[in-house]
Amino acid sequence: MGTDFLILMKQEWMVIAIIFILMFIKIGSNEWKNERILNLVNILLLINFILGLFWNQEGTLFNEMYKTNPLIVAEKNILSLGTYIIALQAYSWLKNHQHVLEFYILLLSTLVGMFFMISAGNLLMFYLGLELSSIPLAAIANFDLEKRKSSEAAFKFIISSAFSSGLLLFGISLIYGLTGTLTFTELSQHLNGNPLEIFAFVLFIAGFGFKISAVPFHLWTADVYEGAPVSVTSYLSVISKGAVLFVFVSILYTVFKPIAITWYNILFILSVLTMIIGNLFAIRQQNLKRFLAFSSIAQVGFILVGISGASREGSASVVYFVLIYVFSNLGAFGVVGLVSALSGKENIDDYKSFYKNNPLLSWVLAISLFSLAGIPPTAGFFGKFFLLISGAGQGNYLLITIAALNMIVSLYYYLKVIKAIFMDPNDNPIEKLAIPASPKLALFICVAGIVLTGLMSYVYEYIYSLATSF
Amino acid sequence: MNLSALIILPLATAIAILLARGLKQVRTLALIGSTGQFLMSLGLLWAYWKERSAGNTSQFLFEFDYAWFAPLNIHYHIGVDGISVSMILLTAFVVIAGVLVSWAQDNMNKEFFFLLIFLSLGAYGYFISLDIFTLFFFLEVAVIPKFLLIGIWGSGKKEYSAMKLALMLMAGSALVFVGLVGLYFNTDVNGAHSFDLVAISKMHIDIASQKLFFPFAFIGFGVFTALFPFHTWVPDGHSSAPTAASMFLAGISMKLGGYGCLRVATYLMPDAAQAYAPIIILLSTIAIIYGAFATMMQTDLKYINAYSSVSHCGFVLLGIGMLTKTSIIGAVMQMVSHGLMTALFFAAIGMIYSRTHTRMVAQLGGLLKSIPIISTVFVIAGLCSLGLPGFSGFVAEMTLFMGSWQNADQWYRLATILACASIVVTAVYILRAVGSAIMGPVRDKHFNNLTDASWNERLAAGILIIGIVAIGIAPFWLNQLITPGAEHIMEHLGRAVSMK
Amino acid sequence: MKDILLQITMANILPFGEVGGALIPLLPLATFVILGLFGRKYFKSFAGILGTLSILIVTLLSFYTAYHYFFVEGKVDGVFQKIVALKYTWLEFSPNVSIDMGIVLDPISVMMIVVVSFVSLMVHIFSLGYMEGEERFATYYAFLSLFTFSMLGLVLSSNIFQIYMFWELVGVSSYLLIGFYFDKPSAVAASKKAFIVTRFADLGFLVGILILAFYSGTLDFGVLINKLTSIQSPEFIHITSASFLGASMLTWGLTLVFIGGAGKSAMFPLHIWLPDAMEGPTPVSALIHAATMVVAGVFLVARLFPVFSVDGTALNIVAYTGALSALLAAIIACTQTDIKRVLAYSTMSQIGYMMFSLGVSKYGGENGLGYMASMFHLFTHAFFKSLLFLGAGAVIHVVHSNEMKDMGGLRKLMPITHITFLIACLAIAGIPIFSGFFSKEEILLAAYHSNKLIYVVGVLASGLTAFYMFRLYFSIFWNSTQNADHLMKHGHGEGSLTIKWPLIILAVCALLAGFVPIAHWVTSDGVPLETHIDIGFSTLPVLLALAGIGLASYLYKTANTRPQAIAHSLGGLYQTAYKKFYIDEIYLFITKKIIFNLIGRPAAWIDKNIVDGLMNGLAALTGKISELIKGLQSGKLQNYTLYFFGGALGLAIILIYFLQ
Amino acid sequence: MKYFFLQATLSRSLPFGEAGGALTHILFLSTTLFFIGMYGLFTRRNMITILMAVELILNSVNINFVAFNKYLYPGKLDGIFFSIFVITIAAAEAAVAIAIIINLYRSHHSIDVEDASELKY
Repeated sequence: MGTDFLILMKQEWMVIAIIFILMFIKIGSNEWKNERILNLVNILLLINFILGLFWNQEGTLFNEMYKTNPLIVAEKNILSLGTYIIALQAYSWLKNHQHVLEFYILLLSTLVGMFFMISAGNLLMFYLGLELSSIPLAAIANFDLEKRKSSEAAFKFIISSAFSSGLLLFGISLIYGLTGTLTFTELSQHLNGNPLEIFAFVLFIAGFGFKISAVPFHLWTADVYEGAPVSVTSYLSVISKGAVLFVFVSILYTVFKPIAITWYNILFILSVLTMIIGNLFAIRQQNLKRFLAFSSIAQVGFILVGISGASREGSASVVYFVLIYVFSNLGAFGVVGLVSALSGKENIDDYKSFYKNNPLLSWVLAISLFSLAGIPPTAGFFGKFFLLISGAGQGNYLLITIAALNMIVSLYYYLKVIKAIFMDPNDNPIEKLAIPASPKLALFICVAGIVLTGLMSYVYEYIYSLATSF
Repeated sequence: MNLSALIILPLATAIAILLARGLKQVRTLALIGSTGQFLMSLGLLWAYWKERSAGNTSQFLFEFDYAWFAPLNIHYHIGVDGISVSMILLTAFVVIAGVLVSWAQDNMNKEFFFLLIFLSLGAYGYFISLDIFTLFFFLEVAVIPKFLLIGIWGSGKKEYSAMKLALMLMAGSALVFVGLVGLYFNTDVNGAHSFDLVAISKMHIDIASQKLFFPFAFIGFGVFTALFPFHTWVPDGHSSAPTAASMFLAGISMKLGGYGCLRVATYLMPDAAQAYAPIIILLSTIAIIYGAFATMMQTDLKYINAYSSVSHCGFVLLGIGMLTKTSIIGAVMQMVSHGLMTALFFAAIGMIYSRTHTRMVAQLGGLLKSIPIISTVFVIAGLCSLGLPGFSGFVAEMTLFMGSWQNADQWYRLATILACASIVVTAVYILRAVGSAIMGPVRDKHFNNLTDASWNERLAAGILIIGIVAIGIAPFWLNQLITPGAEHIMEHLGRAVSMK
Repeated sequence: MKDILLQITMANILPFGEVGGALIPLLPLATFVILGLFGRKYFKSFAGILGTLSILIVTLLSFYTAYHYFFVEGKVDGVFQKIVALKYTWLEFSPNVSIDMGIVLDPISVMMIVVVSFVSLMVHIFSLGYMEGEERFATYYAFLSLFTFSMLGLVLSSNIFQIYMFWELVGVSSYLLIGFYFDKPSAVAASKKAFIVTRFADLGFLVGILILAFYSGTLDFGVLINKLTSIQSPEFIHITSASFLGASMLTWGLTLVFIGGAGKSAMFPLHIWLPDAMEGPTPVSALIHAATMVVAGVFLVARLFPVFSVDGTALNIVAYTGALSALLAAIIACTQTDIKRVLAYSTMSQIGYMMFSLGVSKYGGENGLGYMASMFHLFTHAFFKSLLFLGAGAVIHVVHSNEMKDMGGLRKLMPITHITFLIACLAIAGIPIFSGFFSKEEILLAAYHSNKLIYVVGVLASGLTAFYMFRLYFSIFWNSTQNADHLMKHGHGEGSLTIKWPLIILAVCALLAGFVPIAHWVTSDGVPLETHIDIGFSTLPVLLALAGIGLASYLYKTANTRPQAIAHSLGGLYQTAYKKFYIDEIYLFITKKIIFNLIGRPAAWIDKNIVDGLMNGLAALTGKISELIKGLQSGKLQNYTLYFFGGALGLAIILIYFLQ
Repeated sequence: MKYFFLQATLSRSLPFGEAGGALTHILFLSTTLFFIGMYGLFTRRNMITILMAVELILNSVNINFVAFNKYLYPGKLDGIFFSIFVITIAAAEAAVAIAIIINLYRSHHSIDVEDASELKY
């Protein structure tokens, strides 16, 4: 038991260890320079990611409250990788910030929360993980303390988050009342699909919908993304969303399998709404962060299509897509964050003729956007293709057609940015930016990931081999 | 012959271009790469003949199969038949000519040649794919470079055109996607769904699903090949694009659609193809006639050629819709012929534009006096376009008409006659353009001081003209190249009919 | 690859076997390629010699072939055979249906290669002097070679599609040559018009081919004619039983093919391009628009004559079109003042003769007189008409104008031209001894035996022919001598030997061609025919011709005002004829007003505004909706939570009450 | 009206068993609390009040958990534990929320929720 405890929860322990190291540094000495801390954190996170790849075991703990298996390990590794990239990218922003250590402590706490959430085998554990992953996020959303937008974003986030947990909890409480259990394995045996159960389930889903920002539970997303610091935004849009998606898939596929028809209908409605609304709003955005917020909402719509497939392909393609999404979205946010930190410009109009002085960044942004739009040979193409293919497995071609047409709309706004970067004239384009080493590394990782994850079918096959069959 | 080399070579060229420095290095590399492609495509033709004359009668040659995404049964499956070989030849011709025409491209030259070569990669990959996922992959690979080529190096309302082109083509490929996915889930090859073209062709997909998904696939591919009423990207896109991009667009990219209509939509869903034939024929006839008449009213040389492409590509779809062996051969020939001819046309227009800085017919005139070689090239392209014997256009159109006429239905006959009538209209607009731009009195004093074609332009035009004439005076080799492929398609159609 | 199929029968008719046969069309092609590619740079003035030499060889080869065909080997059992001397598959549609490139030798094709190569040679020689100093001299010869190649290929065709191909090629060479002076807008317009009008006619030809090929299941002339003339064959039954709009498919097919022929041969109402085509260099007019290309339509009907002969309707169409054109053109020719235009209309009129002669003919034996007469007239016409054109060219060369009023009294200045021109005029007017007399008599005889109405038209037109030809002759060489004196003063001569010799040679031909026993060689069924001139029958036409000449000399021999007075008294009639019966205007109305304004412009407009507008509208609509729903994202937290809860509730209600 | 309608649906479909009566009353209470919280959240303009409204919602959940545990599944303590955790987390949430509100007050000089609506569209 004792060794199990240490080995099974290895990934959590490692992150917790990093948190403690940082806390010691905080307490022990105030002399450390920001650069030093940042480099240390980056190295620690890299070690965390690499160690996460090895010596993993399968099993359950605490009376099935905690479980782990290769898929969950892989998911956690994806999140670790994403966090590492974000940490690298945050370099330019945090270099001159007062509270670097606090930032990372809070950030890593949320990561631990997500790990627990993914590993949860029980609604209580799940809830705890969820809250642990969202409350510190609200705090770091306000990390540009003196900025009005930052505070507003954080406020909106915490209240919406609390409200959504309220609904989620209300749903959980009703489920508990109906079934008398909170453990996933037992829950699935008690579900029979009566109306109250469906009502509870809808509230439960609404909680998830909030986290993954599915329409109509998405309204906080754009405001928070715009107001929060870029690193937090990218973390919210990729890591936090990815983690919830992982849980969402596994809960739907295992716990709520008996009422699959119900959630299939929900997913159908939500995905169509999410794609359409996300796209329609993304079209008209000027602020790149806000633009990426809506684009990420639309992306969720496609993911929901994939989830609705209810098959092994479905679960594999969601994990696969999130991996690709980590690279693509972080590539885009990385460039936006760099530009924002170094020149303070965030609007699409500011990016006109960006290519003139910053060809490298332009290509990174372009490739990332192409990947988000699902254009081959970037990985995004494969990700989207597989999502839609698993969605089509149910035989609902209407959904696929809607999704396919929405891809055109999404392509339009991605191309709008590309157009600004490469084609639109500008008398006063953004100066040539000096990129520090670590963001450069982050961008390199992203581009490499975008190019290789798709073409190397090994990645997908590996994930598929781990994925739970429906 | 390892077909993957057709993908690897452009890829290597593209990467080398990215690493190169300066216009000289870049364009030399591009030329070497495209010459390599050219030789390779000729080698492929030779190897193909050798195999065939050695008695190899299998449908596809040089097949290579690798399980790419094994869980989804997606394969990297490549191979060629005569139809693909002819399309690959076309691509190689156009690519080398395109590179030569852009020899003096100085603005952002590295990116320009990179995108050109990358585009050719997409085309090669598309034509050798025997797995419809791979095919779709390469289809989309070939779209975005066009967007950038037009948007960055284009002229006129380039951003609008580039956006329109990208969106419409992607909308087309989205429809294709739905069609392919629908097809995929209706296949059962050894208990699994399959994207494999050969495997799917061997099984019978039930008619209801064929009828459901055929329109998606056909219209989707049709958008690429300017199916009425989804052709509006053609005029804007072509006219805004830089010369080489126009050549690629009309010469290669529009052919992707025709090839897809034939190879995927018609071949894999034969019953639906028969059921929808009247609609296809209706739309393509409208495209032919309407495109021709719309061309007549254009005043910009590029618009003239672009609209005429709408009309000419209508022939391709007409040939496919007629569903006779000869008409399908004609459709493929028309693709090759139109590809070469329209590339030549755009090259000539580009050469004229780069010297006179105008493309308006009304502002040009008497060019034959000052730049006789370019003018001659223009006239040759025009004559090929209006279907003069000795050039490829005639062969293709006549084959198509012969094939279409075999379809005894009265309405199909009417469509054929209307299509025939369009060549008269073609003569009208081509001769109008030639008459006022090339012939006539010299309209502008500056025209007297223009320099004639440089060596690279002559070489580019020469290569394309050789292609056109080679088909025009000796069409039998192309005919024999295409025939087995067309026979397979017909055989499949025939079997599908008997199964009904 | 399938091997090139060589089918050689009796190859020794051709000089040096099939190679020599292929050389007949291919030598000019090679000349074209060489001159076209390198002429401008390397040959310059030598180009003319090269072109002429190559055509000289071709002419010799043609004569050799003709000699062997007609005198040595062509006749088997008293019948001239149709010999497929060379054939290879060019494009195969199915085992039976293929486009072949071949050489077929039969009386008409052998006659035609002689005519074509000979006239072409004369024109080549003439052009050496006429086109001297021209900047695009080499190009000119390249185009001439291209034309010669196409025309020879056309007449030798063994396959209906082959003839179509060469048909198009002669069209384009004609286009290129008419537009040779490309900096003259009128030349450009004329070349365009010529090409488009004939193209339009070719549409009929093409559809006709499709029909005939579909029902006969072949494109080969031999097989096609066999199948469609044998009453019992299933193909024949099929094609005659299928009907469309009340006519059998055979009639349709033949009529459509004839439309193609009518276009090329400038038959009414597709003749409008021919007068304009005179914008080209005059030797070109002599070659293309007088002797060779314009008779391609006649040749086509002759080639398919066995099939035409089984279909009375189609044949009648041919006959009446020919007769109408003959008369109409003759009337118009009387009023024109541009000498080349007069000649152009006379050409049209003469081709009308050939056409109706075919139209009134039957197949085989004595009934085939019309066929023979038509070919005979084609033969003689080639000489005297090219002579007329070359003569006119020589005149224009000196006068630098096409208008009659700039001429007059040139007989002293240009004696050789004068004499040769006179011979040609006499020939065309049908004065005995001269070649035109013989052929025209046969035509009228054939018409007389078959269709009296056409006969009357023919006789009338022949009188008019004599009148307008001599009007031309007198206006150029007699009449007022002011212009000639002026030219004399400035020391203009008649031109070089290269200009004179062709005139002389052609004049000899025009004089003697009537004595060539065409009837022995060229008949509808290959069986030689005995003809004799019936003095009694000839009296009327000859008298009419003499009357015409007399009237012309009365009106035009000296400068006077009688012509104007007559024109004035005829009033509207004269104007109508002068304006060519307003046919050009009608065409102009149809194309400019109807096609351009009612089809072209709307199509372009629809494309821009409706079809494209739809696409743009879709994009605009998306943007509009996006703007419309922006209020959802109001920025107010409480609204967000309300929507959130409302969404959840709505979802629950849908699921519980509607989707359960 | 809507809420009552929903409550009626709830009570009809709950498998209450013998403990039905008392449980219904408690559930009625919790649901009322839930909606009161909701109402407060939707209508109040003071940020702190809004936060309090959210706490009400969470408390209604707590009541649910405890009631279900006591009446339906008295054998285990799942529900009660859950409610303890909810309370704890609510406290943490409130702490962070108030911190944020304070920070927001520094820049906005107001804790009216309407003033924090710059980010929109």
